Amino acid sequence: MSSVAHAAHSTRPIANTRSATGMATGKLAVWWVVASEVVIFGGLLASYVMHRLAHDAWSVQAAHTNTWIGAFNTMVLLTSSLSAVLAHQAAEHGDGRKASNLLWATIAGAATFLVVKAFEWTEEITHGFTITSSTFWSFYYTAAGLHATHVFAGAILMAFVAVSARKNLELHRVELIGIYWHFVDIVWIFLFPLLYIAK
Amino acid sequence: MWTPLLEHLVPEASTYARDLDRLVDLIFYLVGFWFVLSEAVFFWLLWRFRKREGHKAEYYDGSEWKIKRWVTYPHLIVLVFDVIIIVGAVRVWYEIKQYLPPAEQTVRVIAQQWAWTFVHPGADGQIDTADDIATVDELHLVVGTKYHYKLEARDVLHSFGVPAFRLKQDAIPGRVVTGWFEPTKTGTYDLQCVEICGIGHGLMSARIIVETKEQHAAWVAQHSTVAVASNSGARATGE
Amino acid sequence: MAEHVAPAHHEAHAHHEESWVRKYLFSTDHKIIAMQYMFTGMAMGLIGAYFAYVFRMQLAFPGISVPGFGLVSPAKYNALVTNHGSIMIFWVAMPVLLAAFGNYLIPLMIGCDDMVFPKINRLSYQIFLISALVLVASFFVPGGGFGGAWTSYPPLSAKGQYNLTPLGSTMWLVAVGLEFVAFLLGGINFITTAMNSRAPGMKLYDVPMVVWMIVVASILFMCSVGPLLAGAIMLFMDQNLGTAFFDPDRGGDPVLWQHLFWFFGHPEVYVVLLPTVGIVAEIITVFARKKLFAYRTVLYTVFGTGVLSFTVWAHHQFIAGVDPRMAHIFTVTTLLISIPIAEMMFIYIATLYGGSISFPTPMLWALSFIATFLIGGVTGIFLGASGADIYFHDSYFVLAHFHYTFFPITIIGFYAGFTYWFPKMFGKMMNETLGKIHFWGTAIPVNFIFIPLFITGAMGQHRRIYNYENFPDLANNPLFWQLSHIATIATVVMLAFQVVFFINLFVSLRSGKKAPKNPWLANTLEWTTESPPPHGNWAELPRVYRGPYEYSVPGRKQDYWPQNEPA
Amino acid sequence: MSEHAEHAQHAPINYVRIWGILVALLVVSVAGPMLGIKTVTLITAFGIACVKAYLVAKNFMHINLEQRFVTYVIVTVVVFMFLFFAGVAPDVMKDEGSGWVKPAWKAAAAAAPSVHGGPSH
Repeated sequence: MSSVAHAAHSTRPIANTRSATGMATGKLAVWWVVASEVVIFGGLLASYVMHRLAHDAWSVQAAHTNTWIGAFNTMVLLTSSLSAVLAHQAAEHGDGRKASNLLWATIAGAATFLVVKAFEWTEEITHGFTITSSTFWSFYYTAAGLHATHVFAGAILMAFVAVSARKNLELHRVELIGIYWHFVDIVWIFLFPLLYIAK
Repeated sequence: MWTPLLEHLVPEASTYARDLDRLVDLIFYLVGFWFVLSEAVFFWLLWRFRKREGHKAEYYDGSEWKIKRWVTYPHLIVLVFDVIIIVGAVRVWYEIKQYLPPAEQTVRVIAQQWAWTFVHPGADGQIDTADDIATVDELHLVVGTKYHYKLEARDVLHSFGVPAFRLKQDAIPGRVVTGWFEPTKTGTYDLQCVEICGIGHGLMSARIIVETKEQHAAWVAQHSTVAVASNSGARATGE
Repeated sequence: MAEHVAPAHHEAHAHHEESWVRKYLFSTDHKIIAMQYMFTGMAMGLIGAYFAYVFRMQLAFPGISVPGFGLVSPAKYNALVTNHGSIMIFWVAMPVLLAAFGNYLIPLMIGCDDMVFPKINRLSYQIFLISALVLVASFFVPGGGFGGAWTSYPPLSAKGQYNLTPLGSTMWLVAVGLEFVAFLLGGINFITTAMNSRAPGMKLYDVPMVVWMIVVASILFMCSVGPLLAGAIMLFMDQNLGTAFFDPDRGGDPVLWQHLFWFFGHPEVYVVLLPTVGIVAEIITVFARKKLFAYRTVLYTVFGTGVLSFTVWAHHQFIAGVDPRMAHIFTVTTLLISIPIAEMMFIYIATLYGGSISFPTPMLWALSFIATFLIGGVTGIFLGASGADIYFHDSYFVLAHFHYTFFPITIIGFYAGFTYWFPKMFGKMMNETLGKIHFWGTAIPVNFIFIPLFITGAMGQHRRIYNYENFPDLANNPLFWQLSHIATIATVVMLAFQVVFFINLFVSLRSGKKAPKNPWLANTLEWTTESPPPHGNWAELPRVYRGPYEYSVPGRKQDYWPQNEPA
Repeated sequence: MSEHAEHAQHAPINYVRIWGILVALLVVSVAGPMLGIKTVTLITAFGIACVKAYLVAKNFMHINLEQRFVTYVIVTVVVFMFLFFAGVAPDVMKDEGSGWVKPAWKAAAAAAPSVHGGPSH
């Protein structure tokens, strides 16, 4: 019995290989993850938007955010999404090596994004705009911070996928991490105007 | 007109108390009917179709109208009952919470951990004037007068709950909530804080004293002088 | 906590021969994980029950030194009621009904060997266990456990100087947050498994009702918990970083939290209700030997309830300072939700018609769920109706109402499912006599706990007050004290009878008679494998030929027709 | 694997072109506010955000190639969020309602320096 139990750690259960919906199990799960993430960010952004609309005065605060840095980071994420989807394309053609390289490119994008953000925040904090300066800044750091954690987590997961993809293993995961990554991108697509453009 | 059930438990001491009690009765009898009926049917079925030798269960897939109607009709009637209840509920709600008759008097109710401060108009009958009378945990009202209350909280959520008035309203920090009531019976009633507000929540009781015009005038006369003192006392309890 | 969980594992240990550390703590087998969830939930349930005993004693006999606890200070009282509520919902109802039964039943009932993601499944339990440990630890930190009610309304929960339990409230929040993450992981597993891994031949309408219900519950949870997770992050920052999301003086709004909370909080009711409703469906069909009356209609009522449950949340806030005009909308939606639920109950009752009903312990539990839940259901109308809610809000009437829903859901539902699947889980039959004693000793006293509380609530007794002697109108009313005493004594009696359950549990495990594959002559797939099922559940995974409720089909000698039996 | 099959029967997407469009849209959304017309800002900011989100979801996430219910699920949760907003806004978005006011907010608004813009009204 123990040997069987032990085997379960390594082998994949038959359940995982079935596909009654006609969709690969992993992809089905990822879409559910995306759905649950939508409500997490949705709740936060809905709260932010109604406060933002309630307090005209916040636009004074918002004026201090740096649109150019925000735009640059948007650019970075869009590009990383491109490399992610190209990685998926490569994986579909069974080219694990290329997929892996493109994933590493995406991870590089994530790193750039986080580094830029780090500098941006340092800048703002040194100018005295801390998370407690006003509720606008609270939302600013909370929303961007929550998004940044998703970027970070995504990059870590992607590294694992990239490593196995290089050995042509688990290539279907390239698409799964990609879907998650594009979702993170979409979140930023909305955060950018909400936090930077609307002044 | 029958005495509503709630009045057997708590006296009705405000103008809208009776309407609310009638609504409660309405709901009680409507849902009570369904409750008794379904339980009766339920237990009857259990007895009627208990396992007996030589009796095999019947086979229905839910399409048989002769049984299905016993589900469909009731559930349409439930819909009708729901509509009746909604109408009643909305009317009472509108009367108590949404509609605001012009005030004959206004009192300020200030909740804080863990005491109630009440600011009564002084001899001039106006609130927010020099001769206001502030008291702690004791609200003096004149019977048969339309009151507006202006409810505030200093620190956390509290709730202004007066069972006898059938009135309840949370006090929200950062908001001033205005509502109304009109006491109809002289006497002394409980005021409870109904929203948990920290370790003193259980101590946060107050008394509401509904008096006749004369009694109230006498009370005002005797308190208008000490207003400031008791007022500052009230502040002190909070901080 | 540890000493609570340990017996669970020793117990399981007694029946398999080898180091339980790897097998029972780090197993990825859905059955083991189900057991972990179940016994952790039961352990937490004991804690919650103990809390209930303590504060019921304090309420009936204010100021006494409660045997087994001591004096109940206001701070302790608040912590007790707060954590009783949190534990019973987040650490008992959800792990036991959703996670334990979900983990155990979904793979077995849809005929596959495990969850689709066994390791995520294990991770979800481990996170859940950590959350439970964090919560229990919070009782012992300086200042004591959090005492701001399970709804945790700011500013009380947000500021240490208000709740006086700065550490306790943060740990409570972290524990709840971790618990949510655990159930998101578990929920994704449940949904994906049920959607994708059904046995060949099993169409959507061949899926047993309990699986449907658990999946819908997981979806409801997943779609509703997000805003509260976001809110938890905001509240955490308010507590620890000095932000002001919920501080009105600095541009926040405390009412926002109430919305974030109840947008989750109301669907949550159905998250725990649905699994029990499903369990009851399985049991009454088996013991009435009847096909579930109108399978699809039940399904539609579930979907209807699920969607509606997202539109009613503010009925918890009628008098909480929300705009009065909104109350009208929420009253309408709230009362509308009674339609699908009523329909569902009617169908269950109709299922009994023409049956051949026997009354073993699981059936008694299932039937008592219907009988008891009806009370909870109808009393909800008083609270959904905005006008009447002005009087009842936050009174003991509310408390009695939701205990009349949550008790049947959590406790009765658990016992129903546990006694019904016990033979499958442990390969032994449970003792019927002890089972029936335990049943009557639970199902009768519970009414003597909560019926009196309906009345005291109608008398104007309000919640979370440690001592009513400060409220003359109540304190001078002898009826109030009589009712309080009845409720407390009934609580003690009911809790005492739970001992019978544990005796029964251990007696049956040690010397219960061996359970056959299919002791109840049921149709669903879990009964076609060994009791208990081996790792991998079946030597050869089953194939499905028909729906789960083909009982007493005309023209068949047998009055049941297993799903996997070729036509 | 099944999803590969799904893709096969669809014309391959030129991902770089999509990326180009997204970048172009980004430029517009940055340029928009420079006109200083609030309505224009709103459209360029949020209208374009929606377009971008749609493009990414369709072309990068291939949501349209998935089973239909995936779209339904995502749309449903988004709708729930709007529902949430609609239910909460009357309390949180206003500083005055039927029977209540938020003095602190009113005071803050009054004290605030003269406002230039902001997406509201």
